[in-house]
Amino acid sequence: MTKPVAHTPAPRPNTDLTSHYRMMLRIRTFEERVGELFVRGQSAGSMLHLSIGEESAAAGVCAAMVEGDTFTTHHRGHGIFLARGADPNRMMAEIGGKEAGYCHGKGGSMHIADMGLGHLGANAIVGGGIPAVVGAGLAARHHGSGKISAAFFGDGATGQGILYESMNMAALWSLPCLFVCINNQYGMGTRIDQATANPEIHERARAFGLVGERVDGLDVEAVSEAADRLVAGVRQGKPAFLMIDCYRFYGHARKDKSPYRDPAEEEQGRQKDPVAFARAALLERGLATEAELTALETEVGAEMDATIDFTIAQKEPPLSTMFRDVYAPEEPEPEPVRTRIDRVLARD
Amino acid sequence: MTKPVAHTPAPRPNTDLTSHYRMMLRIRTFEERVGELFVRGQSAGSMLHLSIGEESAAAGVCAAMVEGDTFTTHHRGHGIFLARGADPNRMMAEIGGKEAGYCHGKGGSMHIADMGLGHLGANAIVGGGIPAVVGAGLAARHHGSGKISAAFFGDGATGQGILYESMNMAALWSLPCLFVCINNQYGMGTRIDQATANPEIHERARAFGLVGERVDGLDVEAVSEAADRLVAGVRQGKPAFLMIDCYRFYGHARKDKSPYRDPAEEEQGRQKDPVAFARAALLERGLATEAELTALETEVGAEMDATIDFTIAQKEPPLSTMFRDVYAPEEPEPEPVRTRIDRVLARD
Amino acid sequence: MALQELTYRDALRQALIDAMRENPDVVIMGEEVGRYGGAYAVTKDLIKEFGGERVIDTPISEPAIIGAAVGAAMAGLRPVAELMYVDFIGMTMDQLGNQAAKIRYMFGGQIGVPMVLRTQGGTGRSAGAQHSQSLEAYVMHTPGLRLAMPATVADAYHLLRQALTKPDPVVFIEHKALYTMKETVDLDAPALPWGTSAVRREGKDLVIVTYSRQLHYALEAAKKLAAQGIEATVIDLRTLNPLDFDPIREAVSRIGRAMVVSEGVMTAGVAAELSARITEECFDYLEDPVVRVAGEDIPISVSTALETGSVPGAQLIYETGLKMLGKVPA
Amino acid sequence: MALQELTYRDALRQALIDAMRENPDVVIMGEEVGRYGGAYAVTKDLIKEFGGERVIDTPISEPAIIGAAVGAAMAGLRPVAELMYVDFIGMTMDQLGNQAAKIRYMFGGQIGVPMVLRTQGGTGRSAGAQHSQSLEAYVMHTPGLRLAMPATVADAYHLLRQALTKPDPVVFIEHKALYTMKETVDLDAPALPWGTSAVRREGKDLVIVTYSRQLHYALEAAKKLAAQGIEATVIDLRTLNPLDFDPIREAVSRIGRAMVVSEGVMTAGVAAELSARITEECFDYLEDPVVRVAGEDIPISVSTALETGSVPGAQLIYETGLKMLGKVPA
Ligand SMILES: Cc1ncc(C[n+]2csc(CCOP(=O)(O)OP(=O)(O)O)c2C)c(N)n1
Ligand SMILES: Cc1ncc(C[n+]2csc(CCOP(=O)(O)OP(=O)(O)O)c2C)c(N)n1
Ligand SMILES: [Mg+2]
Ligand SMILES: [Mg+2]
Repeated sequence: MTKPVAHTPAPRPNTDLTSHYRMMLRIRTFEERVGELFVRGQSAGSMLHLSIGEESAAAGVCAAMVEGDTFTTHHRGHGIFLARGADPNRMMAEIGGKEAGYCHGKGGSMHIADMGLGHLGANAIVGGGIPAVVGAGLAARHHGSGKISAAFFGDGATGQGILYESMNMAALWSLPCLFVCINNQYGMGTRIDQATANPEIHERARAFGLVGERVDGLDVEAVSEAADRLVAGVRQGKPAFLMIDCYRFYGHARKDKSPYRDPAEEEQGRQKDPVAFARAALLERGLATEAELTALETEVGAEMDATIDFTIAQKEPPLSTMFRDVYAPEEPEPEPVRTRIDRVLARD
Repeated sequence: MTKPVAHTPAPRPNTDLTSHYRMMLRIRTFEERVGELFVRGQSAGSMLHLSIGEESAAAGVCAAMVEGDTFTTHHRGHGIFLARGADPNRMMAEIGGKEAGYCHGKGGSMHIADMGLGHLGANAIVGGGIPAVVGAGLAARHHGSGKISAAFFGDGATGQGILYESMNMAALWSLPCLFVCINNQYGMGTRIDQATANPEIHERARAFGLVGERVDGLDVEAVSEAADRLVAGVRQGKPAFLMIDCYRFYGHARKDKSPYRDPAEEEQGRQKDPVAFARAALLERGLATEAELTALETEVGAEMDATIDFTIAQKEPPLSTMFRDVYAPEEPEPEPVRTRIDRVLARD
Repeated sequence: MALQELTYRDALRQALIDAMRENPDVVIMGEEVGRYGGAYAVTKDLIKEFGGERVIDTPISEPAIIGAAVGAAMAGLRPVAELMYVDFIGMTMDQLGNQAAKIRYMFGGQIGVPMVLRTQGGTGRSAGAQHSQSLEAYVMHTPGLRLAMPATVADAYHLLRQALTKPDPVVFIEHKALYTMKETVDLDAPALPWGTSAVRREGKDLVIVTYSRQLHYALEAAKKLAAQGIEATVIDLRTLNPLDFDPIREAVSRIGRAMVVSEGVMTAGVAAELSARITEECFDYLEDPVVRVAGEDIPISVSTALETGSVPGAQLIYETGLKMLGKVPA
Repeated sequence: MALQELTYRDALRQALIDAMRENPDVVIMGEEVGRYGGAYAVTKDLIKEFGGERVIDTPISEPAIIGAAVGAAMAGLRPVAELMYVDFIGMTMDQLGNQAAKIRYMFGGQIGVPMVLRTQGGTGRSAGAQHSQSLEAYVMHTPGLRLAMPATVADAYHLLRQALTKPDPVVFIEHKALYTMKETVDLDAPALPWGTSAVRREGKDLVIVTYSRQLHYALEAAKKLAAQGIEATVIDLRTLNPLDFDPIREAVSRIGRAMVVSEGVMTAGVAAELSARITEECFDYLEDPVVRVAGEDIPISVSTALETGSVPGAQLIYETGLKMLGKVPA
């Protein structure tokens, strides 16, 4: 099951940029549709965090992972999950709180997970998913599976002490753990330099004994190359930290218009567009024609349009599922309050 | 009130070693008496953590602090408190759980505190007292008091995420905070290299944007010099971290015989004796005669003997104080369970 | 003096402004409290008047935020630490429960920790299992912590103002579904004292004891019950520590029937405490056992149907009231 | 088969050994569990048999220890995470309450978190406010977490063995004052099933419901009560989630008087839940309100006199029993 990974970072074949581009385009288009779902009042709530501007992190790192590798994500994890093979229909249905979603409408955007794809879960607690990869790394070592476990999180999560506790453990025990910090410059309205005196976060990882690197997210190939290299080490028990610089194109969540950001800065930030950058490179290097790319865009647009129709057609989970899965299926479900009240009052 | 601190670390006058030695001797003797209190069954419990072997950290750093500076300590904090001016009688009485103690017998060894001396409290939670100095630093800045706040903790506390959260804040806000890691090589039975892949903890502090240094605790003058230098910066808003290497001479707490330590290592570790080292230096430099030092030892021995007699003569706090100080004195005390039961049962 | 229409959010905001103007030692610290203006906009624009040294944007470090507030309070400030969601209290319970709550006691009364922890909880935004909880029971079970949970606009203002004068740590839990609620209030009118409950409705058939958002559901249910000839007394606790028990004892002893309503999960929650306490103090007057109407013993779903179904609402309170008086809900 | 004298500590240790021999996926992780052998020696020498890869000494990082156990459990291990003192649960409640407890539910039933969190609590060592608490109520109030609290040597063994087969996270709280308690047990004899309480004494006058160390105080009190002609039924809960209510209902309905005893602080604690529940289910049979005997609503002191005074003991239970039956304690 363990697909061997090249240890010397050979120059990636040209086809890679094409597949990276395709994945990034799918992510961006999916996220745009999430926005549409919200506008159409079909999403479960407004806590929707789009990863537009960060597609290279998802595509580049996930391409270095293989089947059986596990991962956790933060609240802005749609792209990562897609890049690990998620079904966009079931994702969108989950974002809509529908029964057909990955978590039957219980989890939503911030708690999407799929054990089949190694997704140990998105998390609405900043930093909350990080230590799980230490445990998954321990399990991988214990079972000699050769698998790695990767935690994806934002720059904001570097404020959480549990990140350092987790990295320290991973380094101490030489676990196959990868820590991926997607630095979109902001944690809600707080710019990274307003949250720390030294934004060179990878230096912290080094001080804990991990391999620590920082890469520009504009260039998916650079991300991909770094991830390949680090993952090869991680698989051999050299835990690593990778910080990927990008820019959060839109608000923190769907309702946020980022009034705290300088429009000029936003303008400039959005120039740092990994999708556009890859597209230009494909054309420039003659790897695709304008017509081919337009066709791809149409295809991906149609794929992602369908997720909305699919979601709208789905049902909310029935109330009867409310008590299910608090405990394992073989265990009794918690007694509903209403039943208890009736028993108390109907006592004779 | 702010005693100005020299910014250029002038060579310390010879008298300093004498006063450092005296303080270290007082600490060691006090701790020996704590052990005796325990053996005589007069201590409140066995959770007594002696700082023997670490006297230079307390004496050296505390000498750099001035009146009005605040600090918190870990569970092994007797020496630090003494070095900031504590009354050994009231300390010992607290360790004995007596009413005359600093906390009227409620706190004990691990929760000793004195607002008058700026001691914001020892802590039985590893790392638990660290963030308080960030708050005290904020207060100092807010009031323009020119005071600093120092957190003393062990190497084991470097496993706690809250240390990094706190250092990050101190660096971000340029607070007058000093983080002092007393590295006695062990957290209970775990040697520092069994708790982290990189024991150069001061490198972590640097990565967070603090001044980070490491000093050998054998030589109190070296500790003192480093502390003077760092504290001068701290007072001007350059937070710093100082790791002081020493060796825990005895068990973790009173009952622990350290079976997990190699006797040869212990033998060698106890060679690293800051008290003996300073004593030898005093003689060698002609700063004291053997007779003077013996007289000092007798004097200090008597001072500390008295703490035991004092403690044994004191009363346990009366049961009536049990409900006092849960809330402020002007607030009603919590109702005792017994009173509630009586009310319930005496209903008619 | 002046009656005005105010939202719960603006009342909270006004309380902070007035306290900060009055006492230069009041500082706010928390995630996004400054430039962003607070996740629920309670601290909107405060940074403009008071500056970044008094409205302090912190990194995302909840344990250290609370811990720093503890130290600040001990060192002479009057910190208002903001925890964006009460759901995050789990990572701060050491600083809150082992430090803030116990410092006065452990140190033999030498010093208190006069801080306020402002946070918000509850369902209503389809925010899922980690952003919708009602965790006040953890706080109520921790001696040393005061606990205020305002349900009305006037209380949002006054309880926060009062909390900021208290000598001990106060956990102040707002309800996310109430921020936009408007009421006409006169903030200059005399306030109810700290630590007192309020009888929000008088009725002779049934006592409903509740707090925070469930007060509004209880009042709605009481109206519907009245249409069925059942008159409920509705008591709003306002603060859960101190707990003002006398009015409850008085009402239940007179009326003989009590329902307690809490949005938190039922088992070992606030409703259990209220039920036990009422039974202890009013046993001989009770016609029926005290009935607990509380959150289901399950996590909250993001699905709006399941979310709403997981906690009490006016309908459940109404139906329970009918049943308690022997009537069958339609 | 073989009767043997065993301490509570050794029974726990034996349970870990047997589980680890049986299932290679069982790993222990925590502070000082390996070389040191556990702060209370429960894991003494286990590292010798099972090695450092299965008996894992961790840094002092409680949040990440619990979080790593969550991930390990999801990835196919059967971790036993040790929290040295339940007092430290405050820094782990996010990983415990927001992650371990909710993962199965949030993820729509895809996976569970079969981990055991072993810890110990309670008074008895003069260990002060931060090392003497009984915080089980936080756990009981968190849906998704199972909670076991053994009082006997046999239960120390069997409940831990059973916990290690359960599909959901189990918080397993030992009592620090029981480690050296010895009983004669036959560990091969059939065990009580998981999730059932045990009637430890039968009597017609009064029901005492309790768990953990307070069971022993209750039995001691029951003996003294018997000398005064009062016969108490004593029920040991064994697990608080699941809570086995049927035997309580049966006994209280028959006997009409109930006392609930918990070492945790009274307000919003386990005793409140038991009291509320018993009242709900047995109201018509109760002669008296359910009486709560619980920890004072205060922190624990290091002074032994104050420490002992802060929690129930045999004397308080005995006196309360007398009063419930209308007798005046001497
Ligand atoms: C423990 C915790 N604290 C605070 C929040 C509120 N919150 C949600 S997202 C966020 C910002 C996170 O920033 P970052 O980690 O950089 O991720 P990004 O949103 O930029 O992807 C905050 C503060 C939370 N969900 N969890
Ligand atoms: C949060 C927490 N975890 C664990 C413990 C148990 N404990 C007490 S002291 C200690 C070792 C601390 O080592 P270190 O910080 O190096 O201090 P030292 O004892 O060496 O002075 C441990 C694990 C505790 N008191 N608090
Ligand atoms: Mg970010
Ligand atoms: Mg140490």
